[in-house]
Amino acid sequence: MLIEGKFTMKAPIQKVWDFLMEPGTLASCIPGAEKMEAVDDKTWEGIVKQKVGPISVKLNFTQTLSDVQPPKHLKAVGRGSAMGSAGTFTQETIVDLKEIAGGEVEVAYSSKVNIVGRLAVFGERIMRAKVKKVGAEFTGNLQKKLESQVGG
Amino acid sequence: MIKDFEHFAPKTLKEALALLDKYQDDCKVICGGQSLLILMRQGLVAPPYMIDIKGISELSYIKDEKDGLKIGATTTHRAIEKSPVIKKKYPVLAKMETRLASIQTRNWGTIGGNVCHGDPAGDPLPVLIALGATLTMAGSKGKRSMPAEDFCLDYFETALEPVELLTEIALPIVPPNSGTAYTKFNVIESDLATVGVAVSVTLGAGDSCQDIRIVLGASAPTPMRPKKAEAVLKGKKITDALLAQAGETAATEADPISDIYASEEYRRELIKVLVPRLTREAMANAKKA
Amino acid sequence: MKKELKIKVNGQPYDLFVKPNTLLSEVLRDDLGLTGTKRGCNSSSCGACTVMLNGMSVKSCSVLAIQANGSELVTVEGLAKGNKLSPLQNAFLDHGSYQCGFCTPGMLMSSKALLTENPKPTKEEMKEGIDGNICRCTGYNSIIRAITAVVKGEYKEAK
Amino acid sequence: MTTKFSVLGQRVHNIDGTEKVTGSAKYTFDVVLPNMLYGKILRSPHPHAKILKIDTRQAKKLIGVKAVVTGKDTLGHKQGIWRRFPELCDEEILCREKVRYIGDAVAAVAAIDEDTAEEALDLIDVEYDLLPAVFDPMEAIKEDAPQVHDGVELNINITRHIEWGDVDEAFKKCDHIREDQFKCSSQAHVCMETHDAVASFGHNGKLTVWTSTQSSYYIQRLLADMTDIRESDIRVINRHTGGGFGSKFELDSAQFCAAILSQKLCQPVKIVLSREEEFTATKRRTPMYYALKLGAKKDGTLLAKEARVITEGGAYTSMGATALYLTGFFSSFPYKYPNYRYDGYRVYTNTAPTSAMRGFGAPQSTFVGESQLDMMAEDLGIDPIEIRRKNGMTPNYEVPGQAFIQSCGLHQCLDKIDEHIKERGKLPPNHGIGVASYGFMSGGIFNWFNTPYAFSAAVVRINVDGKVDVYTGACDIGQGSNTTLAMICAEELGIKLEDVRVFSGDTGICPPDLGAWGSRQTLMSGNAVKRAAEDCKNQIMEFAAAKMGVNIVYDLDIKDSWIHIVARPERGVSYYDIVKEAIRGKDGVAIMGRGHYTPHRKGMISPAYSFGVQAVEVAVDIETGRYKLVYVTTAHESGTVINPVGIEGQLEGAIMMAGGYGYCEDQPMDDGKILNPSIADYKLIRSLDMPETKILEIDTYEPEGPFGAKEAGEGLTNPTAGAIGNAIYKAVGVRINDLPITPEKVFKALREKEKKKAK
Repeated sequence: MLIEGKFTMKAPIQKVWDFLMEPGTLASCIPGAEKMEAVDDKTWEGIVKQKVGPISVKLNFTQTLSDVQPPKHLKAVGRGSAMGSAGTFTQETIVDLKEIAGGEVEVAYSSKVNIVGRLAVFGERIMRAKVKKVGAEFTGNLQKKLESQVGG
Repeated sequence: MIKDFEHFAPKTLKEALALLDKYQDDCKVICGGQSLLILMRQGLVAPPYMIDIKGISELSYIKDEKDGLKIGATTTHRAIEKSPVIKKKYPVLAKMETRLASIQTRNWGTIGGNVCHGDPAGDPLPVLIALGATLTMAGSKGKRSMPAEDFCLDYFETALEPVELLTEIALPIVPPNSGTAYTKFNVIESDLATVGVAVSVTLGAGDSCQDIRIVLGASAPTPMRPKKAEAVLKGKKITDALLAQAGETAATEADPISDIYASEEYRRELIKVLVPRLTREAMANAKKA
Repeated sequence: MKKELKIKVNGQPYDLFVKPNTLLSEVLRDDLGLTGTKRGCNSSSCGACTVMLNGMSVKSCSVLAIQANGSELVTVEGLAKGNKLSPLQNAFLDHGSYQCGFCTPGMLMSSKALLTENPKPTKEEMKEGIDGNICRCTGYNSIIRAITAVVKGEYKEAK
Repeated sequence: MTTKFSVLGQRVHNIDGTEKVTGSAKYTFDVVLPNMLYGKILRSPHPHAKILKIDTRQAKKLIGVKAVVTGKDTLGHKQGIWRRFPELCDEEILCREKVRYIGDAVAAVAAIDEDTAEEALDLIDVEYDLLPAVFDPMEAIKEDAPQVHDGVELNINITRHIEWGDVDEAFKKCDHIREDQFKCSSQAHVCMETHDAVASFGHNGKLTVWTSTQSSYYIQRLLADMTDIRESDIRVINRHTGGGFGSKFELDSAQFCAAILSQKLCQPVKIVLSREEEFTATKRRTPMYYALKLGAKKDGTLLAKEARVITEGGAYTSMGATALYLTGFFSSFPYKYPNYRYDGYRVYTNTAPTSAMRGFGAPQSTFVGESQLDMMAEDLGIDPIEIRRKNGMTPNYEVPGQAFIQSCGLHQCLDKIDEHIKERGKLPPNHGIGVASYGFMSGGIFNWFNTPYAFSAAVVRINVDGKVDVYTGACDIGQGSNTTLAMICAEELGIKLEDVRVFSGDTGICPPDLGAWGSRQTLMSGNAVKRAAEDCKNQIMEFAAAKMGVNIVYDLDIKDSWIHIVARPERGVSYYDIVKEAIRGKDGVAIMGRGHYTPHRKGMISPAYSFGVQAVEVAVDIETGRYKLVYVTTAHESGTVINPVGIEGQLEGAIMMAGGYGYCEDQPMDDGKILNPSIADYKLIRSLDMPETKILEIDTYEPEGPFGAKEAGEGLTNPTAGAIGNAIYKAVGVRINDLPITPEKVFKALREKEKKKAK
């Protein structure tokens, strides 16, 4: 399933880019992310905790930057497997930056998420609803983070 | 495969609350278990302790009291569906129950369990909210009550604390000249709602809309009241144009998802159709009342 | 830890010990050998496991066995009286209301529960009565015809 | 209806009925053997990946686990049901190097109980190297698409071409040509009993497998291929089977894994697939992209048709090769096209393999063909029934180079449906009746399996008390074939149905039979049983003639267990008395008859075809697009009716299944993952959704069939989706070309129509 969003912020594009490239910026925006640690300059690992009603999931999560075209485009591929084998989940995130009028940058974001295993069987309906929300939170976190660190 | 757990079957509310206090997050409350067991069989929920409240008879009742109707949380769906007093005074509730899952599920599943599951596509909550229900929760430190519409916080998340139990659903007396209607749109008759709509209307002089509650199910992370849509109709003489406007407004207020059953767009379109349709039905019921 | 489970099944009392995570359908099938009760899904959707518990139909795959403690159960094996089939069973035979037969025990139990509760159901009520049960073979209408025949009194209860 | 029969055409109880209504019928699901273990299968969560390493050590350490096997423990053979063509045998079942869809099996565990086996699955560590995957056949045929199988160009698994006449020339002569595109969805069989098997391999080297199957013989042979155990050392037993619908005649993971686990342990192993596995890791109906070109004269005479099809094959060939052929052939059905061309391509994708499902490609071709025919009729201003009358097949018609149709009651069916629609009179607003014609085969004349045996064979034995035992390899999967075969035997011998017992689907005691697929058993197994019974009857008659001392010019017959002179029915002897004496006279040997049937010189497809026309009435809520199936009337001919209760059941059941195909059943996917692998999420028609049904049986006689009978099983699944589409069009004027026709699609089409109108 695909989650898309975009927002604009007032900041120089290079500054936004640099911040995005800092290890862990993206990963730490993932809702429920804990203990994100850089493995190298392109890869970081951590634990993601998620809860949907009565279900709590703890995922071992790895994210790798796979396509970097400064200062406009980046692609990160993430992979999580649930502790207790409830399922695995893959995520592919693309962030595109575009300068627009008035010194603003448009941050367009799309993330493709795929869940397999028992988690997925639980219900397309619930997981999709959850993913939509997590996606929105991610965008929100990213925007907040960028604005507080780079914006203004 | 259901993981092993320790099972407690308290006979009284007090015993149950003591167990909840003791085990807190490590336990899960089961009553009919019609939703919970599905998750447990998938291994997605695996509590070490289960507090089984099915046998707490003090929580299973339907009482017709001076200030309205009281339904105990462990009352089965089927008991509500067949209750003469509910059929007479809150026919919409009985009718809603006849379309909830299957008879087998309604025989064993309970209204409290359904409400606490917090499924935004569940049938009872939209109707309860439309009827102005109040939910009472008990913990070892006492009781508290809240309007049913405040109960759900998010997808499958409710205001119920881990140490609390839902004990009672109270329905106020239906004001005169009032009517309620509920329907769900689905592709297979007995299925979960693709979109559910409940509407309660109180008619004033000249059949104007004195008061209205619209509740949408499966249209947002929780059952929701599109209050702007209600405002379109409240205090007005209802016309087709106003109803259409209310439908449009409700559709923009809703926050539905796209899934394999329906796209977000289609869900909004259904809301546009069903809100006017159900308001008309509720008005017709009010006139009959 | 196993817990005591006292149930009466088809009139026979049993005193068992079961793990709390055991489902009622598992006790019936595995402990008591009453394999007429089937399992067709894992999501309370198909109704093949339907049995009667204290006179009402439940999906035995969605009831913890210990929750049935103290209850009286009837399974498909309990419908016939000795060598005499029940009216519903005879009607199912006459109307071809089964094909592969895997859903049939559940269908019979839902039908039985319906008629126990409401001996004169309308056609719509009959349809509702078996709506919790999936049959992939018959298309349901022959089952409705069988129930109708029983309701009309075409079959007598065996003495 | 003819009354010359004493048993055929009677409303009887199925011979296994009492077992089924009392819960005593034992399915594989119910089989428990001493010392039995339970197996579970680990499946790939990835649509396409190399298996780098499988670590089973932790799983093996778990208390209660007895064995863990992976592809390395197999002989590494690839199997497939198209055994004549080794390149089409492409499925290992337990993958050794590569997984090709989400659900491909990689390991199996045997343990003391199901929970332990399942726990062990979590302890198996599989290291995968993910490969790019392709899910849509239209993508898979592109030059740079990922390769599902090495060396298969453009992922094209099979191509099929059928042609007669001069299609291009004929299109030039047409007054009107339509070109339309359609998309047919997938569908799950949803047998109530999931795939299961209990395999028991003994120290004596013999393997016995109880399994829910449509063809015990196929499973026996395929297991022999995969394990190198001699065919006759494998006994496959199918007693009661909880539905098949096309899903249960190929070797499946439950059978194979149970067999190799048992082989390893010399203990019985039972594997029951979960409902999720059933949805994701067994076969399913073939989704198809269809492009149709149809040309006609002004008067509605159809001159030429061209069909081009690309099917989503999924990861393996399975029975999809047959589905590709049959959809092409049945795309010409049931009309007399003088010029016809079909090109079909089955394309490998990284999705669950697609294969046979009731109707076998014909529900797809009937949906697209009948939809387009209605559009053509409208273009030409001709009534839909009329255009079908004008072009419909008639008895003794030859489909050029393909098939010879003997009996055919299509025109009577059209008349009946025409009458019926007129009787329904004026419909309420937003109601509409749509029609669709169809035909189907009575068993296939294909031997891609490469069996050296007759397609059907039977042995009939008459015991001293006059009771008759029928031994047949046919499989009763719920369709009632054992009852049908018993009725045929009883009719032939002139005895009571109660005097016949049937032993079926057990390769240890029954002669081979290809099994229950392609609607073949009534005609093929029926002919075999009839001939075996005839063999017995001749032996009895010889003895009776001698005993009665009748003039040799007199004919004898048996009716109601009374052996008599045909011209003087009152002169005769009791069947029971003669049997007793005959056995004594044969030195104590029971009377045995043998019969077999293999079609010869019957064209390329089938020895006989059934026909019908269906009318579906829908009621549409134009505000939401939600519609209800109100009434389904089917005029149907299947030759002599053997078991009328059975035909009703087949027909009504087909409406549940085919109505579901038209209305709501679908398997949406996301990157190769089926999104609704549970009955909660996979929508099925239930009793409240089921329309009223009516059957108008048309009398025909099929010379090739036993007592004139032909198929009445799968063909009934063909018309409904097309008739629903046509009914929606009649009701509200919108046409949906992709299945299923969901309310949302109808809603969107209605909006489009409004917009166009506004302009």
